Amino acid sequence: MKRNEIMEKIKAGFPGADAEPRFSNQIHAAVPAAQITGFITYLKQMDFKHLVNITCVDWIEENQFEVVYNVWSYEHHIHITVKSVIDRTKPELQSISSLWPAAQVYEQEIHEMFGVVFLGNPDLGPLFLHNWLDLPPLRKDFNAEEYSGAAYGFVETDTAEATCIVPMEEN
Amino acid sequence: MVVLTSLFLAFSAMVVGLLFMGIGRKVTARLQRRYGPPFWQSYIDVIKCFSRNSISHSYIQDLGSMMGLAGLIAAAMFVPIAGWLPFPSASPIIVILYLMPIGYLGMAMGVSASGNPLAAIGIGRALTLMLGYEVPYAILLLTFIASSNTSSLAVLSDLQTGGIGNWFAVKMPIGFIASIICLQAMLAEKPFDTMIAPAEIASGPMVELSGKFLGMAFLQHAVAIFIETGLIVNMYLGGGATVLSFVFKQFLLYTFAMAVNGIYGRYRVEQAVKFLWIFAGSLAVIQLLINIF
Amino acid sequence: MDSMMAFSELTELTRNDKYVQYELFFGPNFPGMHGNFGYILDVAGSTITKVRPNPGLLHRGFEKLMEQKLWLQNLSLIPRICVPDPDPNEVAYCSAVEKIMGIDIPERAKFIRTITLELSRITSLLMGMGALGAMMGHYTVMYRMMQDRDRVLDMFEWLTGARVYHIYNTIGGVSRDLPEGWIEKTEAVLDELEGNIPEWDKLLFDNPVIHTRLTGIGPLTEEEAVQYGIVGPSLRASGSTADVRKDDPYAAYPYLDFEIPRTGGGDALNRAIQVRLEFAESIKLVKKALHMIPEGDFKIKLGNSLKLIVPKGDAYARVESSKGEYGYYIVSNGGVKPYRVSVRGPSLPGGLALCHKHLPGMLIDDVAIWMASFAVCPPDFDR
Amino acid sequence: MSEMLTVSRQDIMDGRYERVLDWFRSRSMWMLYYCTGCGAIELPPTMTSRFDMERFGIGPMATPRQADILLITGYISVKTLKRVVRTYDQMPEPKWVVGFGSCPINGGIYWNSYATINHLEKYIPIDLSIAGCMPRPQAVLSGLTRLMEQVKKGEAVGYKKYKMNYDWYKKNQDEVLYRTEPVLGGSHEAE
Repeated sequence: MKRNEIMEKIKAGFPGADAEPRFSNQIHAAVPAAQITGFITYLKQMDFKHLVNITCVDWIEENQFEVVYNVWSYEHHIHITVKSVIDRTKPELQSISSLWPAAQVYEQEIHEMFGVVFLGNPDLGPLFLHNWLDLPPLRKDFNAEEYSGAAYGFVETDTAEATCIVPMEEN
Repeated sequence: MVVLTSLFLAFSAMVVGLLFMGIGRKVTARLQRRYGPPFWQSYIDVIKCFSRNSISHSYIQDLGSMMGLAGLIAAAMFVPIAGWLPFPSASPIIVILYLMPIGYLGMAMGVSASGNPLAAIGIGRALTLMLGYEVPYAILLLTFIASSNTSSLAVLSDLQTGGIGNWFAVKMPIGFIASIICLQAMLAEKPFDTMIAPAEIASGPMVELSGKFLGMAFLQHAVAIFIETGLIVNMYLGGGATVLSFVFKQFLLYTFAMAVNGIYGRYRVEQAVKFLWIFAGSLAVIQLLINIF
Repeated sequence: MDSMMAFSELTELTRNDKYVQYELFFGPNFPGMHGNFGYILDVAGSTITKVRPNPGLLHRGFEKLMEQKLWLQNLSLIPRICVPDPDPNEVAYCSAVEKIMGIDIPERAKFIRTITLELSRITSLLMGMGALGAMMGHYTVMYRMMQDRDRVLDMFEWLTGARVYHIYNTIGGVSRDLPEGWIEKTEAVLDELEGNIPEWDKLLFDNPVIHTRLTGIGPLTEEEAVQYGIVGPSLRASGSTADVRKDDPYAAYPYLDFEIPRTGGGDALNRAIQVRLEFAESIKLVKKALHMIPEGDFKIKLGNSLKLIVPKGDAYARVESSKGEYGYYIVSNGGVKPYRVSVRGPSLPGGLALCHKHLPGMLIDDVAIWMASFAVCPPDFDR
Repeated sequence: MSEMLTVSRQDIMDGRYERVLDWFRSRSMWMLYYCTGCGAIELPPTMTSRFDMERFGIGPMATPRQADILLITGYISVKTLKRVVRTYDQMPEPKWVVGFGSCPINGGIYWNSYATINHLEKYIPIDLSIAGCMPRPQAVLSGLTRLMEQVKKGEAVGYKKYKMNYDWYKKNQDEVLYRTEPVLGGSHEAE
């Protein structure tokens, strides 16, 4: 299938989806959050069988999270970027972990890094971080530099102090 | 006197074994196109091991380590070195093959005391592998008993004096090949090094050994090298007229084993046992049939 | 497998018995582990019954760090995401940014990029094959392959000034031109590598012990591979022909004529052989590309790098690394720093998702081999 | 001969015969096969045929129990730090720590990352740091030979320092590893 045909099929199946062509072989589709599972399932039936990744963008000024699904078709050699916007104060979205096993891990990661809750994902426990109590780190209102300074000590120590970091008790 | 000579033999077995280990590392290094450690590296390693603090998990570990070394040294007492033995005995192979597992069992006891599952798996593999090579080895032994009516190593090496033509390696080449395969397994070199396998079970029995226990394990291995190569030299390569020629033949065998070690990967334990039973076992059976008929 | 059969016949009560089943930490501090990553395995006997991956030991928060740095400063950061194969990161990042900016790089830069990518692939494949050998205790092949890899790293050092982190590809091209005599010397090195291939065959790929060991480990059909998101040589070893270099061409690949070797079967042996064939093909490809480098600029002038502004927009760019599709999804809000960079590493599906399918029922002997055959590289999913 | 008999085990471990043993220790250093970070990529070239670390008696070992040197190859994330401390505690004395690259010294390129620690010195004692990001095999070899010299002279005493100041180290470790309150006071939604 050519790109135009895919776009037409998308428009036929999901009139709510806003699809536009980009670059040479990509399609950009904005989908309402409620339809996301259905839309991705629809794409998968159209031979978009390779889930590239799932990621998230924190648009703090608009108070929105944008969850991005990248899928690729080995048949048509077309890449589709599916975007779905959710509210930042109540970030919830249907999980697609039943479609691809790897999606479960991506969603778990997004949950850890942004705090987005994927309804229906079997495991949203901590994945990468150790005993994390602060804000999810990839949110824009989390200041990594400040955190690093407070938690692990600043790098800018003067040399005299740096050389005797260990209080050596002479014996 | 007997005590002193025995001690001397135990000591020299360790020295020779460690020398072989050092040279073996050099051989491996050369196969890998590098310079390699000096040949006395193993001595340094062992002394360093004994100089470190050791973590003992219970007295069973100390006991097991001692028992392992003692069992192997006891076995070494029965290996005639160029016809010489520390005390008079018929040096029956059966006794040696019976004493050697004591070494492994001691090791099993010692490392199991650490409670590390990897050590238990390693020991399980070592004992399974023993099952693998003991069967063809027993058949080979049967060959000697059938053809020479003796299981004494001293008598066997005496039978081979007087030139290469008399060596059993020439007379029974098929059995010799089988015994070389078994030697590879006894030395736990690749492709039969399943019991240590760092990538799978992080060095198996040695996983919890530290300091002196590790040094002890090194010494055990050194003595085991001495016994296992010594067995084959006495059985197939004519023993040796002098101590030097005996050690030289051992050295050749060990170098060959290390060269094979360098060019193969490792089998899984069940694959190793299967290989030993099918290939070494059938070769040994063929030799037995040839000798009987 | 017999022990597994016997185990499944046990009652539920016995199966949960802690005396039958114990927990084994496979990694992170383990010689069989690639990088710093761990599986927590529930083991009965030596058969795995359940696996829990424990990633994050290499987590550095790259995606956050990149938001704090300028567009060009990030170039010093990205090669560190995948250590054995750094160049695909640089190229993927640069081409995603170039897509947003709508610029096309000069032909010469495209060719040089292709060459660095392929050389990087060669180093990584050598490391991968060597690691596979080392996992089976075949250290000789690993030691010698590392030596060969060093030859290529020397060429990299000459070209870029660094052995591992090249930071050579930049937005708009490559950061400096090829030095004089580099092409000839590289060809000589590649000839040498090609001359060693028969030796690898003898030592590793035709070795009966290795064949016994690898056959039947981690079988994967093409359909399953796609479903799990497995990419690169592991996918092609299952019979697929998918390759980003052909399907979504970038850099100079459209101008180059190359074949993608294909094996079927999809077990660890096929994956090993696939890697071996791709290694040979990569050497040929670089040799071809070295002769085709056109004259011209190697870089577009983009002005002051501290004031480089990328227009508002987002793009996804993918590159075929030695482990498969490497992708960067970049969002810009029109500032001097990226708004969001998301990395798609090729190992995540294998290391974190497929393990749940393959490892249960496997013996602990084969875990390291399984990981090596799928080229699981923890830094690219930990990030 | 009579002098030999008076040598107790403690004398061998700490006393005048220590120097002799230190020579053996310096000639046979086994390092732990644990790649904590990206500096580990330069270890295979250092170990293998081209640079051949084994010339100096330095070789990889599988478990902490057998190892003399702990190589911190690069940055340490908090999750890794827990394992590193565990590993260091498991190693029998004498033991030494070598820090690779700039990350263990001051955080390196990840100085502002939320996941990696900045000064390894605060958590375990480092005997030797090798500068560079990442250090080349030549630098690694030169660093390790320097460590050999230090060990030979008995100057590498990080493990004694650790024992003496254990409370200080332990406090720092616990502060990072077993945090009970958020650092920046931000709320974390409990899911």
